[in-house]
Amino acid sequence: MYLKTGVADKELVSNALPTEERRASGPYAIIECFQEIPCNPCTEICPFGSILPMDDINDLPRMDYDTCTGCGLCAAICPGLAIFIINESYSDTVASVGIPYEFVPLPQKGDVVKMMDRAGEFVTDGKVLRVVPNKKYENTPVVTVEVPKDKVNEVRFLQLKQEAEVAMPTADPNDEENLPDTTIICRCENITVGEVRKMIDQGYDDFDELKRLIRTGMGPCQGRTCRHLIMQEISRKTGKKFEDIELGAFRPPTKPIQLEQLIGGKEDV
Amino acid sequence: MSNPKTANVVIIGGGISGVAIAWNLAKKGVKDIVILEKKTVCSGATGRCGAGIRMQWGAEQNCLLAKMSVEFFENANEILEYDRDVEFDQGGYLIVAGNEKENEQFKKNIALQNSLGIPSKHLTPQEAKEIVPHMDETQIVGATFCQKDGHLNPFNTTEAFAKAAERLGVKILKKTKVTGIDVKNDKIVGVETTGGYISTPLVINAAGGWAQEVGKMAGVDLPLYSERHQILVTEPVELIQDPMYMAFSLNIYIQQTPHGSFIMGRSNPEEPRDLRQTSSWQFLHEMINTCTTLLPPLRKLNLVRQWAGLYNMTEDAQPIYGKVDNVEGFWLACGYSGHGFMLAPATGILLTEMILGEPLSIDITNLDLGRFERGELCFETSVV
Amino acid sequence: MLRIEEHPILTFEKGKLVTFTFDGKELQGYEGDTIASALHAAGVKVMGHHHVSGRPRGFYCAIGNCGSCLMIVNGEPNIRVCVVPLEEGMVVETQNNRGDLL
Amino acid sequence: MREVDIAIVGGGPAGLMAADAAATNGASVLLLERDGHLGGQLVKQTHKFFGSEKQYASVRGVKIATILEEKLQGMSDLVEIWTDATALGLYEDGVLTVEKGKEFVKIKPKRIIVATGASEKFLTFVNNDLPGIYGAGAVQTLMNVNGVRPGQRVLMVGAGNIGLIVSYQLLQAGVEVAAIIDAAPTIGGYLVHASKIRRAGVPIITSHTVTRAYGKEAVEGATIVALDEKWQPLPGTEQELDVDVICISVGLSPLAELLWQAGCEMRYVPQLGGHVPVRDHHLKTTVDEVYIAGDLTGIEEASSAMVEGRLAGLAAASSLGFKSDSLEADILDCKEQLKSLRSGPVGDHINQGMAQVMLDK
Repeated sequence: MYLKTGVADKELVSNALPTEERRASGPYAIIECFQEIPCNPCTEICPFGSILPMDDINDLPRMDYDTCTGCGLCAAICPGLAIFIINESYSDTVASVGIPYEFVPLPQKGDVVKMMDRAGEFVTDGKVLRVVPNKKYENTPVVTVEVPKDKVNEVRFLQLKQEAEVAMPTADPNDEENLPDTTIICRCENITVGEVRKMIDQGYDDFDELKRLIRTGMGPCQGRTCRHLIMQEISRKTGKKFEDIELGAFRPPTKPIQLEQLIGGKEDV
Repeated sequence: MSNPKTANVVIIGGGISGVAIAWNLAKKGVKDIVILEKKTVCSGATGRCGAGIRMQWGAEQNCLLAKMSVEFFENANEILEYDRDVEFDQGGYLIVAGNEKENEQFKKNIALQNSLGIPSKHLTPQEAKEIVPHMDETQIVGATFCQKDGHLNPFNTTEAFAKAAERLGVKILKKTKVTGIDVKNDKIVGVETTGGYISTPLVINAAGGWAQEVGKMAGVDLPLYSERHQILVTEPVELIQDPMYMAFSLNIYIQQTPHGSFIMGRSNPEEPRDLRQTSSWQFLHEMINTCTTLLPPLRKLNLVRQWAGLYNMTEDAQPIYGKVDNVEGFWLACGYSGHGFMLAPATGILLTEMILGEPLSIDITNLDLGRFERGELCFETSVV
Repeated sequence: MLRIEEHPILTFEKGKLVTFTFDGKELQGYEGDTIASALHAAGVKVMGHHHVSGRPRGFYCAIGNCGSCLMIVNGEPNIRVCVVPLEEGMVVETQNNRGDLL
Repeated sequence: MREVDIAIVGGGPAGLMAADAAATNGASVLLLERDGHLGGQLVKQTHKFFGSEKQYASVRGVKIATILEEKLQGMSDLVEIWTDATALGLYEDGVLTVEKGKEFVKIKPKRIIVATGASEKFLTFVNNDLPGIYGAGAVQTLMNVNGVRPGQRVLMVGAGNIGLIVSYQLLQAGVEVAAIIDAAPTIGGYLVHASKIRRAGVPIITSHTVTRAYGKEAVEGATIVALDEKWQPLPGTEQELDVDVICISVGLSPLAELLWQAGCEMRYVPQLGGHVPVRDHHLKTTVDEVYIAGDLTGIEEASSAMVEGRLAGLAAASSLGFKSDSLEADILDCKEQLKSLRSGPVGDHINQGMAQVMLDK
């Protein structure tokens, strides 16, 4: 599901956690970075060497929890905002979670904020313990919030819960076909998909042929917007492979220029 | 659909001349006509031309050929049963004289044109300005005007001929390049193409800029060369200019299409004489310097695109029509020197008459290949 | 209000206040705005109508390429307002045709 | 006619690095940028970059632009920078025409590095020409350069990195994002980007596309529909969203118009985003004087664009005889960095693509 929704699966998260024993003994960083991408700042920043050096820059980060102090530098530097600082032994009753937070307004110490899970759903209220602005690390503030112990590895965001919920289906299933002929395909010349299809049906299967006959791509953008769409339409209707359709000519200038500016130039001609 | 293996007539070149000849031949009952086009119809000189047509010529023969073509174009949509529009806009041609000598020649031309039934007239600079109000009339000493002249949409016009020809059974093979012409015992027997061999007794060279190359394939060194000509087009504005504005002495023409964009072209004797179709920045300066001097408000237009096409030139700037004497079955319709588009209706009619041995509607026998050897060139001075 | 007043990363230093007119109505923008961004901030999304179909046209590519935001500026038609800096006193008008050159 | 050793078209990450590398080796450089300021897309990137220290990882794009620009300003004897300068044409005689402000200028460079980046792809759907439908680049410009919100509530079409990043930037600017949809069955962008938007409450809906915008004079809403495994719409799954902005972020195409004009050999390589120039390992095209760098060589991240820019700058300078002692080592370093950036799973398709357009092995 992670690949479809952006919400990391429970297993991925629980596998990233240290042992129960370590979790109970002081703050630690949890790195929720589950995709191999070329990125390594976390390994460079850690003053304790707890994020192990990578053989390859695409490797997933690996933690040595024995040396991690939960200092929070990695959370401040991570470009993906994927590192959180957990302290399950913050007090006898509550835990704390440090979350990188790049929004305004920035919460203040003592504020009570809504705590959200990885899918943006409300979990619990939490009290802000501190806000570290991290000016040295590109101004990614880390906001540390007090939350119930059993929620500390559930909450990953605060406050900015959107009202945006996808509306229930309302459209008529017998609506027009998916891409009616009246849809504009070339904005500059106001040419519709229908006009293009009609020409393709007559055997025109080349971008430049269509350009000459119905002006698609002849306008000021010179096809920058529509060239690919028209080639796709040719490909769809004729079954020709996209790469076998000629792209058509590209002519100067790359953007319109007023004739006035071209007056003169005799010294170079 | 596989390509035909044999044909009665093979036309090389899917430009306006090729499709016009094909349609005329088919209309007269000739079967199994194949047009070979290396790219797509209208992708060569036709698709790159200014598509103007004028009857204001200096030589009688050209006046007559152009008149025949104008009369055809006036009814082209109906004759060719075209479902779109060739956009024949008879806004006229305003041809301006830059000096007195030119002005005097124009007056003589008018007398000739009028005697042939062409309704052209001579204008003073002030009268010319009434027709094109945004011109700087101080730049000219006189002008001629013929309302019946005008311009067309070259793409649609070619499509109209092509579709009409196809309805009569003509096969147009696009993206099919001629790689050789098979001549045996001084007779055409076939054509080699990238799409296979086609046996045929008759080949028409309507290859425009590439006519010289095609000639060589049949072992004929045609007295032709190709020369680059450049054009630019602007963004559309509301319609302000009806006629084609033309100046022979400055080698330019400027028109506004029904779409609203201005199309302008310029000849330059220093253009390369090869098959290059690239554009140059020099052209932009030269064209725009001239254009904005003659028609100052056009300086506010936005240039959208520039391109180039090939003029297929002869020594006397007149086409070559007719057969090649020492290669039986090899016909020429080339060397238009920039006027192939406007002459196409006449080309189609007359070449068909020649091939079928019918009496010619206009005598063009003097435009044969032999004139170069005979030294009987037919000069025309009113050209850009 | 479409102007961003507070941003977690960026600071927008507003330039001098600039007054211009849009179809006769007085509007304000800031130095550093393009005509299009000032119009947009003032809630103007429709910058013209296509001359054939009459369909509304607005800001689209933001780089002066697409020709979707052509307007009449100080009497001159076919100005790509997405790339033209806003200036004091500019007269900006909706363009619904191909532009009158004369 | 303006003459210079190396003209660089595009002042984005690739062009800036190319200028630095070429000038460091002693070549005179003219850097052309279409916009009013250097940085290209970098100036719109408020997020911190991935990669390693050499590619300015964990620095925000907008700041990288400043760092690179400052480096060039330190070399003003060799580097001339023209902003508001759009390259219009590259002609057969090697002349590059430029619109500089309101002036038409011609340049005759000995070498040219084209680093024009990419243009955004578009989508056909009903009413796709309504005002309120913008490319992601336009939204970024409006928001991060002009400080103007594009609207109140946005439908983001495309869950690649740009779609995700722009969605995040919209949230940061205080704009609501109704949903991010993508026709693909999975999220195309980095998952860490996806996660940080998702936890802010924005739904990411895969296997969905937009079929229509509605609204009279401007966008008032959008209809989205689910797609089956064959990317065909599933009847009855239409949903309507009340949005006033539809932001299109469905991929980039290499912007290679100048290369087509110049006659460089091009090839269609889907892994690289479209038609891209054939090149050698030093980023030289089939036209001897023309080098390339950045997204127009193939759509990648800015980190690779920077390294490519440096490589092209070094190679172009070297071809003119400008060579510092470390030149060979520097070129090797660029190649190593590129190899490393492309070594992971997300680099697979890049490597497959590159293999199809390389002149040498």
